[in-house]
Amino acid sequence: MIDFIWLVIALPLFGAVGLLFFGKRIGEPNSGRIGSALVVLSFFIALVAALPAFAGTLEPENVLLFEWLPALGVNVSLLWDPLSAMMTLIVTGVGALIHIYGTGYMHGDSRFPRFFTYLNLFIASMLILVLGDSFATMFVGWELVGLSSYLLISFWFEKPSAAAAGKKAFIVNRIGDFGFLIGLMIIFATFGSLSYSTVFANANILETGGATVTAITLLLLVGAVGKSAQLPLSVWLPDAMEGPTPVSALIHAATMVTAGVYMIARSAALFSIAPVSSGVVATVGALTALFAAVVAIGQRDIKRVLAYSTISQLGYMFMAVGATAYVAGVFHLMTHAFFKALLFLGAGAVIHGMHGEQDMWKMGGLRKKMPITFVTMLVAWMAISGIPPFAGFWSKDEILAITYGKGGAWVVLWAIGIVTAGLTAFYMSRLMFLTFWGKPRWDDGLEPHESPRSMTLPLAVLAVFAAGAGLINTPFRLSLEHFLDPVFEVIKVAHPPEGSTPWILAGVSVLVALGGIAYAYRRYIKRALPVEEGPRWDFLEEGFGVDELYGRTIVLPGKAVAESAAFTADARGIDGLVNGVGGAVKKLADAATRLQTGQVRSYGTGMFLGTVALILWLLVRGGAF
Amino acid sequence: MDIRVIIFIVFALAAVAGAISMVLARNPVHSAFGLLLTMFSIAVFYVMNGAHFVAAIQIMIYAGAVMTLFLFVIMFVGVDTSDEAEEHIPFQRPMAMILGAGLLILIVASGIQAWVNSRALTGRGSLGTIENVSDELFGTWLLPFEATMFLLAIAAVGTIALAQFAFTLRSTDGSDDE
Amino acid sequence: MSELVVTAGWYMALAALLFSIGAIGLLTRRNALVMFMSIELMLNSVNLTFVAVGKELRTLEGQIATLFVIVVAAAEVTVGLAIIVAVFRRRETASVDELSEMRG
Amino acid sequence: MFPVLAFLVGLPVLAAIAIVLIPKSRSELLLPVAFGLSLLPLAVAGYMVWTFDTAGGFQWVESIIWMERLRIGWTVGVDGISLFLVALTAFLFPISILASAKISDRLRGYLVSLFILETGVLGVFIALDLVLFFVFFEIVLIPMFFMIGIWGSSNRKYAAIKFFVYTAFGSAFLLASIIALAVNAGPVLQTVSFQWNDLAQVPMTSAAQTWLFFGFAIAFAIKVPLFPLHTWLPDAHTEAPTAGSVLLAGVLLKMGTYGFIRFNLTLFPEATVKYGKWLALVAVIGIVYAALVATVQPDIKRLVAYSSVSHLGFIVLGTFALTLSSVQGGLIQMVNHGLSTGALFLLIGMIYERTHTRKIADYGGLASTMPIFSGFFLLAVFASIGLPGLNGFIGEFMVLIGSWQTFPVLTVVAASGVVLSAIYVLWAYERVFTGPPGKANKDLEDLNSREIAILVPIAVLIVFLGVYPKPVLDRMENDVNAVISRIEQSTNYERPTFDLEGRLTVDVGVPEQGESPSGEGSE
Repeated sequence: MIDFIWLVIALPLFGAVGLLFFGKRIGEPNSGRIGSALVVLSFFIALVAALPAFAGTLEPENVLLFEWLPALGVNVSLLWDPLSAMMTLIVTGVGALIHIYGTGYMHGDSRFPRFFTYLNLFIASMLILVLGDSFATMFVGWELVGLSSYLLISFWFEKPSAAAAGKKAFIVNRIGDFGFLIGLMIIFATFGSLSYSTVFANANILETGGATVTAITLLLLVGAVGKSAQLPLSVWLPDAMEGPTPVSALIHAATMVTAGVYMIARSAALFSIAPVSSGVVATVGALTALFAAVVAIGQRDIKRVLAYSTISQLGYMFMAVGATAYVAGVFHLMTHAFFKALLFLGAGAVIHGMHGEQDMWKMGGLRKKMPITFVTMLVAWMAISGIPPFAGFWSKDEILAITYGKGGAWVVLWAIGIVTAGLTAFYMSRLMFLTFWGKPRWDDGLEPHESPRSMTLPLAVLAVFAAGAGLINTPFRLSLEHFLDPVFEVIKVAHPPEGSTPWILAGVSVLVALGGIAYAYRRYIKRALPVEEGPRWDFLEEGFGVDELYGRTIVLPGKAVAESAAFTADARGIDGLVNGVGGAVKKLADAATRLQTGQVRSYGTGMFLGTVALILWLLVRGGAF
Repeated sequence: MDIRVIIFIVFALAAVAGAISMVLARNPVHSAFGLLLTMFSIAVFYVMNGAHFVAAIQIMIYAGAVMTLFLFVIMFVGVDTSDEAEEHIPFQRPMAMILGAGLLILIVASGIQAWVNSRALTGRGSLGTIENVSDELFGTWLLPFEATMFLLAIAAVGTIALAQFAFTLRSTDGSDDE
Repeated sequence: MSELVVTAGWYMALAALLFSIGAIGLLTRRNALVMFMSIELMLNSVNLTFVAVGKELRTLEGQIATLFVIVVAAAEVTVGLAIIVAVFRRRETASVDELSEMRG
Repeated sequence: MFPVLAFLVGLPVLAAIAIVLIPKSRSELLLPVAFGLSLLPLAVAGYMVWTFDTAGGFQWVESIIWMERLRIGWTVGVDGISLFLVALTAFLFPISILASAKISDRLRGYLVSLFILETGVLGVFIALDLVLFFVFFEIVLIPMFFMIGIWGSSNRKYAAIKFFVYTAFGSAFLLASIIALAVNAGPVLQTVSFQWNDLAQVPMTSAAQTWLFFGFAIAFAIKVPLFPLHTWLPDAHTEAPTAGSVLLAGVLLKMGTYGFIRFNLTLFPEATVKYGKWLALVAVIGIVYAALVATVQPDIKRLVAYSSVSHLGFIVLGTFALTLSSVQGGLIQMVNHGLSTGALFLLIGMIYERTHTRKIADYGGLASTMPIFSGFFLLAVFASIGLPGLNGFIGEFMVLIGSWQTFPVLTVVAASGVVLSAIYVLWAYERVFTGPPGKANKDLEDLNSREIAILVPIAVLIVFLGVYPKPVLDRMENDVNAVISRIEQSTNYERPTFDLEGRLTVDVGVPEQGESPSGEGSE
């Protein structure tokens, strides 16, 4: 019935291929329009296909496209169920908006068509990731989004920092993929298949909390940690901000980085029977959330604040899926997609209006110059800070409530979450106050301006969702939960505690958030701007020096090992041995040439010597002596 | 005493004397005459063994043609005795002596050995008259005989070529690498 | 006391002696011509054994072999002497010790 | 029946003769004629791929015994294991000829060498007579030696001799083992036979298997090359002309990995089961080690050469893991590596023609001056590090997933090659292509239409095989299955089963691994 779902992937893929070859000929505005139109189209196709899901009548359906690796039983086939439908809608929906935004933002770039080639490629890859019906296809999408991310981060490759950031992102992701891949090996060795249907339907055969399932889930987690920039593989995401801002919004905030959460939610059948792994997931999430929130406070670059904020919010999602609150995790994934995309696009608009300036200390007072951007950012600010009734409040509080409700050590995680919520409110307020309030601190001669319609329109649309999307899953009306029911029906999904507890918890978190905002207000508006300089702030800005730590402990020793392998072990050791053998043979030959005197009579002597010896030997052998 | 014994002793002594004088003589011409003496003696032995045709060939080809060729070349090259003065390859002469003696002892030893161990065969024994030899040569051994034709032809061509090249090379390369 | 008879063994002993003398000549003389003569001597000594043993075994094959050896020796001498002449033309010497370009 | 294979192998010889016959005054015809003639074997190979019966087994078999007493003769055939290596060979030669347009020195000899090389390589892949195999195996050496030694770059003599001596050293073991194998089988067969079909049926003592297994293995390990016998490869690659590098990486190295499957696995099943792990271990060491070494190479061609060593480790690992997926993955990886590394060497050749340097440090910013070039390069690079959707992924993925059950620890270590390959490749890409273009690289011309024409077929195949490898995998599957089944029948080895097999409540959707679908396995 929904066989046509392949079109959702095919359209952006077609766009990517077409624009790759003909983009230059199509030229600037049109190539962007084609790219955007294809994604919009694919959004509407997905919407049509998802209609049964809204009605609650969607039966999960597999669409076989073609056989791929028969020896592993892997096919290229798609799974259309509420979870993938929801992810598809987010990806194509937010993706479409960001495409449209991109036509304005990338205006005048010499490689404008190429930008849309890559964006379309990304959409297609991300859809493969979410629509695939096996771990193998997920892995394919997983790697392909890594490729698009690489291409887009280093889009401005003439800038060495951009090129380096792209490379770093890909390599760090590959470290995660390494774990993922080993996870796949164990899955195949265990189930003899990589398809979701086989694996999940048989997951219950595995011993709960047993070594196999724990190993599988922990290895999958490694993959998720890499893709979703959780500790300890979080280092690539802040650098990824070197890419154009729409890319940061789409890939490094709304969609790709949430793939880890999607993967864990998709593998809920496995994670739900691996309590240890789930605990690890939640712990990683909580620690990352706190860590990134603290680091975000020290950032001066507006995009880096948002990057750390993304890491932090992803931490919440990990906390949720770790607490087996898969619906809550996915819910936060969705609301976060809206408000974080909005924040990034808003930040992009600011940067665009400021002619490329990204340092918040050189902004200020922009709310009058960019009213639309300001208003939409305001919505996003409220949403991420968790102020009701904006979207972020509902999803974040559901996570916190569930974590608290699990009791025991989970309360510690809840506490971390609450602290993070306060920090989030604080650093977001700091961003807003520094950017939009106060006196202008622009460089001389800078004329900030509002962005064109193509950029503000997506902002407005996203603002609507950032404000209202939370309402789909409130304690009053659990639409999303019902929507996702078919996906998690056999799994025990954690729910918020009953009674008044959630309300008290919500009150606490709102209070904390308001406290954060209030403190920021005092610090950045009421008083003269504080001086945030010095070694401590630098240390904070550098993310506690994690990058440098890795550089010293992994990269440099690794390089030293490689160099000693290449220039000592290989060149001198192995090849030295080879050449040594060659040299020894040559020496032997040189020694042998001494016998070659050139004197024919010496040769004669040798010949007769041989003759005598031969006759002697024959005689002795014949028994003469 | 059998006359054949006397003939053998006389010509054996002559052959050995010729051989030794060939080796020892400073002058290559003397050497050539020494060899000539040996060959005559051997021809005599051929006759004593009934190989009349081979004996004739021995005289004609060896004593006649080959030795003449040698003498001719000696004349061409010149009688140079100076370079025989001293031996500069270490141990060459003692080694040669030892090897010669060793060879002699071993050949004799193996000859005795073979003689003792093998039983006498009875062949088609006949005299080496021209008729008999040609029967054999053009019958059983026709193919090898024909093959020698190629050998001789090649040798002739090779000799002519060498003579030719020696002239052309001389004009292009006069260097002495020694 | 038995009658003294010349047997093939005598010839073989003589041939061995001649062969050894030829070998010594080949190794000690450095005049290429004399070395060639030594080789001829050695060939002749072998021919002698062929003929003598052929008689003993009552076969003509020894003689046939001798004929072939003579033919080959003749060819060899022709070419060999031509080489000596060619060398002499270039080097003005017939001493093989001077010809050592092929040393390693 | 028309002798397709004799025709296939004979075509390059005829082409070489035709090249010789072109008069000196018309030497401008050399390249076009050579290119045209090189398309003929490709057409034959295409026909073979098209009409190949997926049921497997040897097809187009020709058998003419030449020496009855020793049973040596012209016995050839193609099965699913060799089919695509033949096709790859036939495919890479026209491309190599096109890539040689800049060769002006002794072009005629160069083209003749190429064609003789093609004959040799094709012969290796189709020979079913061990002596014939050895002859072809050796024929390959000679033109390659000349290609490196005459048309190579500065240090060519050293590289050519190193290449030759190294491989000849291995060949000595190969020859000795082949003879020992035939003699050893003599009493059972009542005759000495060098026919692969005869020998494959002869049971052998484990001692004999061990010796012969290692005899063959040394020859093939040098050819592959496996760590630590790999040091000839970087030198040979660096010094060889572009076409030489392409063919060396593309097909010559595959003679080793092919030999492992065709001879070691089939003829010595017991030794394979017993000692395969050691070769797998060496292969995995090679994967990691070569990847590390590649990281810091200052010369881009050396870097790719080391990456070859690393990638070929996967093939050998898969081969000795003895599961359907791993062996098949190794097999398709041979084809894929030929395409992607071949493309990389072609690209490096193109940039070398422009800059006359191979030093990574001398490049920089090429992406802005040569966008098409960098696009192709990126494609080849990602194909080589196994990006899904491109061909390199298929083999690597199948090998890794399939090998886990046999060698879990080794496979985990091998999988780290996935990370390392990303590091060396992307770091090199960064240094060569990104950043502002240096002064020397500012005015480089992008690829011309000839160069694009060379690369497009490879690029198409890279993508096609990555997206839809089924036609290839289908043609391989039964014969790979047969190889593994043979091992299962003659030893106590059994294909690993899944932990939950028999307890699964939902069908796994994998072809039954225990038996070969067509019953081809046994005689």
